[in-house]
Amino acid sequence: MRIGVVTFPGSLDDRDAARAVRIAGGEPIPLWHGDDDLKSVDAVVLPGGFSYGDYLRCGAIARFAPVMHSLVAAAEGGLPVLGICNGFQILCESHLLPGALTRNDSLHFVCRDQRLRIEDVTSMWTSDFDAGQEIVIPLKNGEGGYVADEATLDRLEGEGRVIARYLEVNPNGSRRDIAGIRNERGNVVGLMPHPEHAVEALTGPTTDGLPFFTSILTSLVAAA
Amino acid sequence: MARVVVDVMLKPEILDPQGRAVQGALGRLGLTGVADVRQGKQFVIEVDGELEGERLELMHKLAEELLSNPVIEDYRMRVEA
Amino acid sequence: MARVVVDVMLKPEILDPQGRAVQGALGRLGLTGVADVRQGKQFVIEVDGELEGERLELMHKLAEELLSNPVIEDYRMRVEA
Amino acid sequence: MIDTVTHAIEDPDHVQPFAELGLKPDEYQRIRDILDRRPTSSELAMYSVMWSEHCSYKSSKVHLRQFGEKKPETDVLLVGIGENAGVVDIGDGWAVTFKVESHNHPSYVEPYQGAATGVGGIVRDILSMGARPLAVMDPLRFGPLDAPDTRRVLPGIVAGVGGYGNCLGLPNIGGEVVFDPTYVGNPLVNALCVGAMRHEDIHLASAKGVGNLVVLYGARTGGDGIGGVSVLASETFDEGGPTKRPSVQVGDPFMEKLLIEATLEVLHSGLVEGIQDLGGAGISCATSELASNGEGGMHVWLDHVLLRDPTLTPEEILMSESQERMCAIVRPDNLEAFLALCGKWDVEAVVIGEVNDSGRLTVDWHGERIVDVPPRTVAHEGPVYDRPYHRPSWQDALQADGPDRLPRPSTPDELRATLLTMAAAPNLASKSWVTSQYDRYVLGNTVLAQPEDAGMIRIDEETGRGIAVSTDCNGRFAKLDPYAGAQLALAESYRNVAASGAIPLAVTNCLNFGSPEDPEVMWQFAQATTGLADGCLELGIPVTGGNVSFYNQTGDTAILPTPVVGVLGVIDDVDRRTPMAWGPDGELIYLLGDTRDEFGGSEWAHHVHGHLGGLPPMVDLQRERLLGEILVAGSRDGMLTAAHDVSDGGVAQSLVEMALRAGIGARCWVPDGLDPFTFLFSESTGRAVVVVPRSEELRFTEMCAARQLPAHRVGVVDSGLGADAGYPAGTQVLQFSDQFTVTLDEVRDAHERTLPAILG
Ligand SMILES: Nc1ncnc2c1ncn2[C@@H]1O[C@H](COP(=O)(O)OP(=O)(O)O)[C@@H](O)[C@H]1O
Ligand SMILES: [Mg+2]
Repeated sequence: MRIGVVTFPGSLDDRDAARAVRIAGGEPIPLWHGDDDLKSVDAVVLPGGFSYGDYLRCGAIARFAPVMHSLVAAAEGGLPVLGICNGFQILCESHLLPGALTRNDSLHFVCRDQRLRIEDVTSMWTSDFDAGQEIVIPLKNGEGGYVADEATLDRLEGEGRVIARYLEVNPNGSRRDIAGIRNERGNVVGLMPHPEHAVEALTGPTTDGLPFFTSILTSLVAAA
Repeated sequence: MARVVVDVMLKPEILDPQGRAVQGALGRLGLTGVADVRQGKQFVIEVDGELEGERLELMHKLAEELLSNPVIEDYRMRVEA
Repeated sequence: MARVVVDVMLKPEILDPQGRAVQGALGRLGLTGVADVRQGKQFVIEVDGELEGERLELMHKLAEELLSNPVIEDYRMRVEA
Repeated sequence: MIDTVTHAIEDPDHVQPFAELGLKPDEYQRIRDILDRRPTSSELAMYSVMWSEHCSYKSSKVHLRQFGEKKPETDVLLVGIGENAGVVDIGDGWAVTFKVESHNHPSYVEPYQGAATGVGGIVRDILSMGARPLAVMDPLRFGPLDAPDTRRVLPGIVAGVGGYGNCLGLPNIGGEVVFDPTYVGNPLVNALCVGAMRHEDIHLASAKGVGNLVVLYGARTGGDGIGGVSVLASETFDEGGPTKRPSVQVGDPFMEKLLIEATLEVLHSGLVEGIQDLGGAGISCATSELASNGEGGMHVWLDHVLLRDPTLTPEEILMSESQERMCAIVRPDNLEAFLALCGKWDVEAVVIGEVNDSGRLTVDWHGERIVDVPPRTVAHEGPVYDRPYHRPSWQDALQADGPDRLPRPSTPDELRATLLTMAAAPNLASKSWVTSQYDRYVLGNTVLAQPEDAGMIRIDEETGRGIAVSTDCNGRFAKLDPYAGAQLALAESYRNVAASGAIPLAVTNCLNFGSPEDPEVMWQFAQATTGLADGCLELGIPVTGGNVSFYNQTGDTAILPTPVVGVLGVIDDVDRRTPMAWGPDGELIYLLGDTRDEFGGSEWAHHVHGHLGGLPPMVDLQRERLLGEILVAGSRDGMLTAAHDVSDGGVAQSLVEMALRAGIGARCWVPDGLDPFTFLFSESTGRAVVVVPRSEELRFTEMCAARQLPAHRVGVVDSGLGADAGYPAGTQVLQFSDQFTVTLDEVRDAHERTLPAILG
């Protein structure tokens, strides 16, 4: 399976996302922000980082990159996309996911090992988890507070589209402790914490992040 | 030469932690009766020539879609000569 | 009730990486002739009653020392009734 | 009007503001002698900034020479002192470069930007060697935690270190946060960066090849950091005076990230003959150093430099310290490819000069010659001072005022209270308020990070080869005895690296001191450098580079002498790292080394009694070496589950930190022959607490006995003690037999509450 990993100017976790794909058994394919060719990948990861320095608003400038033109169309057509941290912000800015991510309520950047509960295992990126499974993966962000209007939040919850929630500590003031969401179809997932940093016991707090990357391989095989 | 000023503010219903922090600090530093503080952004854009017609329209569109995020923010734009 | 608006901008001689990033994006999105972009902050402060005398002075002082960083930023403050 | 060479010859008596630029009359005269005429204002600008203390090391050079003269026999040093950063061979064809630098004064003026640009500057140093920057560390020092000055500067400095490093994508793997009254008004912001490359990718700052081009790339040049030279600008502006110049540099980490990627790509594509970062003294430094390290000559078209502020004068452009710029020497036939790669990363680049063998550095401004100098005289032949120094008048009295008279806790209750007080002392308390603002995960190779003894990163994903780095300094020890203090800093850093399982290889340092014009400060400096050089020789690890920061004082009061030492170690497989959290029930806790009654300069004397006097703990570098060998052997042969060095706060603090990290309690006891207070709180060096599985006990103790390293069994990991001690079952406790019991919850609370209570 060919999993594209997009590099924008200022992407930081692109190598890590590619490594996670490799460890899960997929083939990482580098995609370049300035190139609208998706290289016939089977799925795409938008990695973390500070695209364009995150200077205007996180993800605001990246949204207009040539690669995003193709990606938005492909995602609407069903291509699986996982946006991690900055990638989540880009997905919201691109309106592939509802809502937005705002400045942490602490006003500080925060890096911590975060406990989450996986709430939805129907998405293409979470199918290898057990419903309700608790995991610990790194979280690191300065603008990770998920916001949306009440109606949208109700709808997300009602439709089971909250895929993960913060446990113990809400690290950034996210509404309803939301750590990640999906679109209706379940192919597009945005997640604030970083599963790609929890795929090796040596370098991560756990290996709890790995199922995100094996899920997509399983889902693609099942769909094929 | 035209100067465009775009003010971007979080919508009133969106929580503004920075504004709240400033409100707290103003109070601690002795300013009484601060009822509310909101913190937004201001862009000052200098463009060559007049800003009219299609270019003005594009500027409006970019103020709405690039400089602000309509999901959480409102913008106001004014052109100074 | 008075509304105070404080605009804070980096001093012109200070590098503004944010403004530069916006300038680049505006150009890539088709807006021609953008000569300069500066990005600043805007605070909208609602205070009870009139803002006069000592309280106004304090507000000025806080705009200069708290809301802006005089080492790198300039501020402008206006009071709306 | 522009001051040209012709002009300088025609108007030899023009009065120049050399004193305002910080040059002494004899230094100015030397410039006139070198040039055989008066300098132009641009030449004066270059000499004044390159001959400053900061760039020329004029007060420290005579002492720093010892690092070369006393260099131990070593074959790990690929590039030594004098380049942007030293380079160390770590095996398998890998080379590692690391360096620590100060950004103290700018961080006092503008904490966020000062700290941010400090990180940016050291990262470019590492990059300019050809290495990919891989991690940063930040040794920081502030006034007392509750001092208003600390509350002003600390949050901004921490946010600046994090803001820049996080956005750049470099994990922060360690550092220090130290509080002492002498740092009020003079915080220390030191920044360390470490990077790696293959041996063949090492690049040097030299302008080789006549006809090759000098390319300036990265951010545009603005008027940053040229405060002093405005006196020259005001001379050349006829009316209205110069426009305002910023006193503060603003960092652009996004630009630096692009600069890193673009630089590594042009280097790996073989498009670069020589490379240099732009830091202090900007273009003046880069051109003069490149030229004198290469063919000896260079011509520069200064008006080609891309400007952010078009009103800059040539003097200002030469001196500007705008961030995020690099300079490369490129063959003409490679230029197009070089520019294309810069374009790929949206990095502006422009040719500003050409290499020649004229032996001169010449600079033109719109066709007129404004600089014509021998580049070596600018870059390397600045003034050298052997400043007078003498032992301070108060040193004997300070050393005579030992800690023996201080009342000590003796009852179990007093000892228990002292342990909790110490765990909460600002210098010993948890630093997570600071470190949780730093990304320690990015790049996915962080094996150990704060609060572990050393930061450790994997360099080679295939083989697991990696490195460990630690920085340390106890300024109180250095005040009591600067020679010993520098060695103690070295010893602690060495021990931290060894505790992680890595073999110490090389040293960097950042020497933070008061004014070199004060003979007593100069004595501290001379003692500390000698101590460090002698110590490195004895430990067999070379100094690869470093930085000196003088004039750290408020009025007449100098900071504690603060020679921050960074030690780099190598580990052939990071999988066998030794963490500090101990393992499961039943594992045995050993204290290695000798414990003496040593409280001079200790954290206990400082925190509990506000006392500083006496002598620091005894230095025994042979013992440190032996301890290091045992720690590394223990890791290599799988005999250790955990290890933690013993330093500030003594054994009590080590045990507390290990227990908290594991979340598991232990039963401990005082070894025979020691009183409980000395056992718990003495800061004798050459010690570590290690944890050994029962199955390895015999092998481990036999190894220690054979090598003659004292090893005392002082405890057992035990998660089941709570109920016996009268707490609800499952409560984790640290129990000191016959003395007292504390729960991990209360220790954690004390340890973690201190910083947030003050900083919010
Ligand atoms: N400013 C900082 N940045 C990153 N890590 C830090 C900082 N200050 C302290 N640390 C980390 O916290 C831990 C404890 O620091 P310290 O008590 O100074 O350790 P030690 O006594 O072993 O030198 C170490 O892992 C250190 O690297
Ligand atoms: Mg340690």
